[in-house]
Amino acid sequence: MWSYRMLVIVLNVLTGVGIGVGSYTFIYAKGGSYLTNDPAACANCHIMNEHYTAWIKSSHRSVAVCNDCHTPDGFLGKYMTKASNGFWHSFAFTTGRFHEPLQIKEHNREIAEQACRKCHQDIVIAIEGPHREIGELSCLPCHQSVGHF
Amino acid sequence: NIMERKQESRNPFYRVVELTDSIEDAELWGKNFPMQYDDYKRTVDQVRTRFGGSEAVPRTPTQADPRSIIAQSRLEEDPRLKIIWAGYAFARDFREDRGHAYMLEDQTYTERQIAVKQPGTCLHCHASIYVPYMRAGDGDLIKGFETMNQLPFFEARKLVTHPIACIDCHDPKTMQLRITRPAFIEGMRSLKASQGLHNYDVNSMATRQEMRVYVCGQCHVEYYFKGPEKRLTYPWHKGLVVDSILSYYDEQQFKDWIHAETGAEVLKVQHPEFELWNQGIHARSGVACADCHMPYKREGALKISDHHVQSPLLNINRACQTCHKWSEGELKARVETIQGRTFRLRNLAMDALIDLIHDLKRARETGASDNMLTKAKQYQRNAQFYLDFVEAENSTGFHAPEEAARILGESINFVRLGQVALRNDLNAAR
Amino acid sequence: NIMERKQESRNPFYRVVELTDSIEDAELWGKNFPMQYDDYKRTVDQVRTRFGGSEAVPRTPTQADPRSIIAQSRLEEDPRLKIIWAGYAFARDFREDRGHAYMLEDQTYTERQIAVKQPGTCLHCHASIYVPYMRAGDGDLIKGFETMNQLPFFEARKLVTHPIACIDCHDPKTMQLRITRPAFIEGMRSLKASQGLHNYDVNSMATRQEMRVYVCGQCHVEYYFKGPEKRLTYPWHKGLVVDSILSYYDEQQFKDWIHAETGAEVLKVQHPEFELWNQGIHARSGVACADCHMPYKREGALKISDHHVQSPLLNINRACQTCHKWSEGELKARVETIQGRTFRLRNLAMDALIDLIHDLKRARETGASDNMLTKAKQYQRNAQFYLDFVEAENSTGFHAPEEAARILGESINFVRLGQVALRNDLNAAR
Ligand code: HEC
Ligand code: HEC
Ligand code: HEC
Ligand code: HEC
Ligand code: HEC
Ligand code: HEC
Ligand code: HEC
Ligand code: HEC
Ligand code: HEC
Ligand code: HEC
Ligand code: HEC
Ligand code: HEC
Ligand code: HEC
Ligand code: HEC
Ligand SMILES: [Ca+2]
Ligand SMILES: [Ca+2]
Repeated sequence: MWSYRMLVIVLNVLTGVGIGVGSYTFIYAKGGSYLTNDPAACANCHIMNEHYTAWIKSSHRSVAVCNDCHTPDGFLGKYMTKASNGFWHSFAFTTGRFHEPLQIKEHNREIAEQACRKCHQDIVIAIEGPHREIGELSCLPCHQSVGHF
Repeated sequence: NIMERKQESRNPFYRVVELTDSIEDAELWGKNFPMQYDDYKRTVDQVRTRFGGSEAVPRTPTQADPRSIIAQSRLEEDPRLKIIWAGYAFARDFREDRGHAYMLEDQTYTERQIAVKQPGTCLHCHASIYVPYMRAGDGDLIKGFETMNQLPFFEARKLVTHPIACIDCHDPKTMQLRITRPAFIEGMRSLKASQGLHNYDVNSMATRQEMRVYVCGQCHVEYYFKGPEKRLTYPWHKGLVVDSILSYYDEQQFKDWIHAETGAEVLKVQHPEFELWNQGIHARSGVACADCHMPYKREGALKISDHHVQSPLLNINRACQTCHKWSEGELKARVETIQGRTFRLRNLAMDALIDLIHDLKRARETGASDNMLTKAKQYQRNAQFYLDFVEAENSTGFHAPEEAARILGESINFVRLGQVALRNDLNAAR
Repeated sequence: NIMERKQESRNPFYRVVELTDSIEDAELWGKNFPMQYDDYKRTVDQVRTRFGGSEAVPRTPTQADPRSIIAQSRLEEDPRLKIIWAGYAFARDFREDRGHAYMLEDQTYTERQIAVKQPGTCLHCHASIYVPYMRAGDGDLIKGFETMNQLPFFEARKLVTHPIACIDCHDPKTMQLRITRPAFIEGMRSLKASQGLHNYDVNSMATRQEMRVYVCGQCHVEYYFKGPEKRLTYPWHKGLVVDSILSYYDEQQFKDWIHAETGAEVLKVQHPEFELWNQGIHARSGVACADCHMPYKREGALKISDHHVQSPLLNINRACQTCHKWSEGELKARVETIQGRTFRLRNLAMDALIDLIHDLKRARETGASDNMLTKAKQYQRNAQFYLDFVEAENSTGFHAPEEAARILGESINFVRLGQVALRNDLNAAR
């Protein structure tokens, strides 16, 4: 369901159906930086500056870049997320219609949660292992600041 | 060494023993989970914090009470307690609580057992009792509970062996948390019903984070023994705030005892940690008991829950610092600032209550009729209940600082109203 | 649009006007800083929150008072206030505070001006007064302060034109924050001296984050007029907590007025926001007034401080959500839970105080001598001071929830002690 909607959006962007403010920004503001792995590229949008500087101060600056936490595993998922976020964020940025301070949306939060497990599966296996049935443990309440201090 | 750790992390559980639903002894569970077991055993430690922890006080063992180390007496620390509880078993012996390892012996040998004949109900919270309940109920937990409640304490005592053990909190197959205590199952059912949710079943309906609270809420709560069956009951039928609880007791016309010096029908509150926590900012933010009292710790290549349940102030870096980036000293100071304010107000409230008790006593001595004292005694009941709610709660206000202060403020006001009512009623009779 | 935003971020300040140390009018400063000026002008807005903000109440202008809109009367909302302030100007007119734009006219036209002849001192906190002080003191701020304090209010009033303006908080050359209020400079000096730090100079020694509090602390504080010179004085010589402040006043044998119904020498507390904030967890965590009441907002590519100073509950996303990841609804609910508890206890404390006042009044009417009332009147003074400390503080407890509740608890206890003392002293005289 989710990926279907995203696919439509991606197609829109790529085929020019979505040309307009969104795409203009996407190009002007180097929205394409969504497609690279360089964190500095995210900061092309001044709106990402704070998160960038907060990442520089965090314990993870030398072990994880933005995309390690904010895109899911696997080629397709990764670029779908990037294209979708890239499009919507460009759109939001241009129209100015977004909540400040920025709030991560449920879907992107889930991606970040899973990202922790990409690297730390081993160490948390004991605390996670037996409990899957009654809901997963959430890392963020305790480790809110690992990516952004 | 690295090899070992890699092993551990791939297979954190050694299935050495086949655990079943009837293995009480934690040592056996410990074969599969040695790290948790090692920490669990450390609940014998006794270390004091400013208001919590506990102090290891040596004593000479006797036949009647073989303990060679106990916790400090709260009655000696503050003799005013004897006055506010005059006529009740608590005025005889009341100590600082200490680690889980001691729960069964401290209950068995407290002098409160000498003062009053207690029922088997007591054991619900002081023993590994899941298996004994199942046994006594022929596989029916609630039936076992009902049966054991009605035995005299020392009869029931023979049916249990251990203090709280793994099986009291965990399902032996999945190791998931589970609720094993009938009074909590029933208490939550009546609480949820009061909020419009009927037939609540805690074991199937609670979230994981809730379970990290509820396993503790099985015991760290206010309670009473209902009716001649001495059924353990949690007074949450109208809600968890102090006001709702007292209002429930008033409706039930329940009293714990008659105050020896005033004749008032009074109540004793016991350890309402779950209830007070519920009113605090940590509860509101989803922070569970286990987050602070059983924080994660690293053992080799694994993270595990620290089963050395204790005061978080003895473990600030793990208990608080993942969420709060302040220094240990600063975090301790924050807690003690909160506790200091609570303690100050608690002392004012206690002095107040003792004033009212003295006034009532003097009035009785100088021949006032019971009629003239009715209102004032009612206020004594209220003031005592509110004061005790904070006094008996073990975090000295930390679990909900503003609410604790509010409760003490109300307690002082009840005393005031009692003193005024007494003066007016005596004057009216003159 | 993006082009514009990229522009803005490069050149934040338009130097249209050369600002000097004698330009009072904010409109001129606004030429250089139009965004701050636009927001500053919005302090005329009146919106109510559950306990704060303000309501725009229409009135028919008169010659004596030309205002066509005022804030709601607190005396009408709660007539008990008239009893606790009986005999004082506040019992005649006391309204909810509203935006900075109104400060000068609200002070000029309050009926309190009719009830009592006020000194020029008042203007320290209700006008753009830096330039007038400098003028009156021939370039010496303190001298100007001393001169204007001693003028009758309506004389001094002629020397000022604007409510608070840019120059009261900013250095015109650097735009840095600076302290322009003598009473705060002196108040901080005596506070720091009490902590062992002598000759403290706030303008050169405060950190930037402190300045983001101190600019507000210039006015949002408890004060009194000292001696015949009516020198504005902040009572911080022994510390900022309520207990130290009352103890300072007691040492000074200071009273604001004599209570009309009891004859007690009582004190009125006014807006101790700075003092109460100081006892709270936000102060302890380094969160300044400006962080919540003037949060950063984005204007294009720039971040500016929102100069529309107002209740943070009207601006939760900027005021709170930068630090707290909860929804707006949840944050509002958290504040209102805190305020609700404070309000409840404040009401109990007020009923209590009124009880004591009635008791004293009745005792006087039935012929008790002044001697018999001495102690009870002293307790009235204390109870009133503690109650007023929370009542007059404008956050309804939010700035320091537990401390606010503690103070109210103590207030109730003072009433209790007063009622007991009165009974005993009357009995002894019988
Ligand atoms: C180690 C993991 C990690 C890295 C690396 C990381 N982030 Fe994040 N980020 C998170 C988490 C977790 C959250 C959600 C925080 C929360 O729930 O408050 C988040 C939230 C955000 C948000 C939403 C704001 C909010 O507070 O909800 C933005 C924007 C963001 N990140 C941008 C970035 C950028 C840009 C980079 C690289 C410069 C980056 N992140 C690097 C983990 C990371
Ligand atoms: C075109 C400007 C721009 C660029 C480039 C940009 N962002 Fe953002 N980003 C935004 C805007 C605007 C928002 C707020 C969107 C909203 O709240 O709807 C945002 C929100 C976010 C969020 C949280 C909001 C959510 O939807 O959950 C994350 C996480 C994030 N960005 C990560 C990144 C990462 C990682 C990069 C680089 C790979 C990046 N951004 C590059 C403009 C940008
Ligand atoms: C790209 C891999 C990667 C991702 C994604 C990642 N981490 Fe880490 N993390 C590391 C590495 C590498 C270290 C440092 C080495 C170590 O001690 O294991 C580390 C260290 C840590 C630490 C210990 C240091 C500290 O900051 O306290 C914590 C806690 C942690 N990570 C939590 C998280 C959480 C929570 C997330 C998800 C929001 C996350 N990590 C995402 C790789 C990652
Ligand atoms: C946010 C952290 C936190 C949470 C959540 C929390 N507590 Fe506490 N608890 C504390 C602190 C701090 C103390 C004070 C310890 C001291 O004074 O040494 C304390 C004290 C206690 C004590 C007395 C300990 C002693 O040393 O005597 C008990 C029992 C207790 N809590 C049980 C609970 C229960 C049950 C819950 C959940 C319903 C809970 N706590 C939730 C932090 C917490
Ligand atoms: C609802 C659960 C529950 C029941 C029922 C219960 N207890 Fe406890 N008991 C606790 C908890 C929790 C503590 C630790 C907290 C505290 O001491 O406040 C405790 C502590 C104690 C202590 C050590 C501290 C002290 O008070 O000296 C003794 C002794 C004790 N209980 C005896 C008894 C006796 C006797 C009974 C039966 C009349 C009983 N308990 C019934 C939960 C319970
Ligand atoms: C079966 C009942 C029961 C359960 C379940 C239980 N406790 Fe206790 N707890 C007690 C009793 C009884 C004591 C007092 C023992 C004594 O003083 O001898 C106690 C004591 C404590 C203490 C005081 C330790 C000290 O050093 O002063 C803390 C802290 C505590 N419990 C926390 C918890 C937490 C957290 C949980 C859940 C993870 C929990 N308890 C579950 C019955 C229980
Ligand atoms: C209830 C709080 C809490 C939650 C939830 C939590 N952690 Fe932790 N975590 C901690 C604490 C406390 C430590 C420090 C343990 C120590 O120092 O012994 C820690 C340590 C870590 C470390 C560093 C271990 C080391 O010493 O290198 C990593 C990595 C980590 N956590 C990852 C995670 C991940 C991934 C999740 C989610 C699956 C998670 N945590 C959930 C509290 C938590
Ligand atoms: C007072 C209740 C209590 C008792 C008794 C108890 N546990 Fe736990 N245990 C917990 C809690 C709470 C957790 C965390 C569960 C979660 O996060 O869902 C836990 C988690 C665990 C886990 C999962 C890994 C981890 O460390 O988080 C294991 C394994 C475990 N306990 C073993 C034991 C063993 C073995 C014993 C007996 C020696 C025992 N427990 C006794 C409350 C208890
Ligand atoms: C899992 C996260 C978590 C843990 C663990 C935790 N806290 Fe908190 N704490 C919070 C949150 C969330 C708040 C509410 C404020 C907020 O939203 O930032 C809070 C608030 C507080 C406050 C301010 C509230 C007040 O009443 O003044 C204090 C003090 C505090 N915590 C101390 C502690 C201490 C001490 C410990 C350890 C015993 C602890 N916390 C453990 C998350 C946590
Ligand atoms: C952490 C945020 C925070 C900080 C810091 C803070 N305040 Fe407040 N303040 C509030 C909130 C929330 C209210 C309640 C507003 C309401 O009820 O509408 C409030 C209320 C007020 C009010 C009454 C507003 C009204 O609408 O009537 C004044 C005046 C005030 N604060 C001044 C100050 C001063 C001066 C300081 C610094 C000494 C300060 N505040 C620090 C959050 C804060
Ligand atoms: C130390 C600074 C200070 C001084 C001196 C001061 N005020 Fe105020 N005044 C304030 C502040 C701050 C407020 C807003 C907070 C409040 O109303 O509690 C205020 C509010 C007011 C209000 C509007 C609310 C109300 O009370 O009806 C009036 C009228 C007022 N003052 C009159 C006066 C008068 C008359 C004097 C001199 C006797 C005076 N003020 C002296 C700081 C001061
Ligand atoms: C020169 C004195 C002075 C200074 C400096 C000052 N205030 Fe005020 N403030 C007042 C007065 C006076 C009022 C009441 C005006 C009225 O009711 O007419 C007031 C009202 C307020 C209100 C109430 C607004 C409402 O809608 O109810 C808030 C909030 C406030 N101030 C916050 C602050 C903050 C934050 C600062 C510092 C950044 C500050 N003030 C600096 C004198 C001052
Ligand atoms: C009640 C005090 C007060 C008044 C009056 C005031 N300001 Fe400010 N102003 C502040 C505070 C506080 C800051 C934040 C300074 C900091 O963070 O160091 C600030 C910051 C600024 C800044 C720096 C950029 C920014 O927005 O953070 C400018 C420019 C500014 N103010 C202009 C003005 C102008 C123009 C006026 C008059 C229309 C004015 N101010 C009136 C308190 C005030
Ligand atoms: C600059 C950061 C910052 C801002 C802005 C801020 N807070 Fe906080 N808040 C904190 C910190 C830090 C704590 C203490 C707990 C901790 O250490 O996490 C806290 C604690 C709290 C608590 C728990 C304390 C208690 O007394 O129960 C509440 C509620 C709260 N904040 C509400 C608010 C609201 C509402 C606002 C906006 C009006 C606000 N905060 C603005 C940083 C901030
Ligand atoms: Ca203890
Ligand atoms: Ca207001």
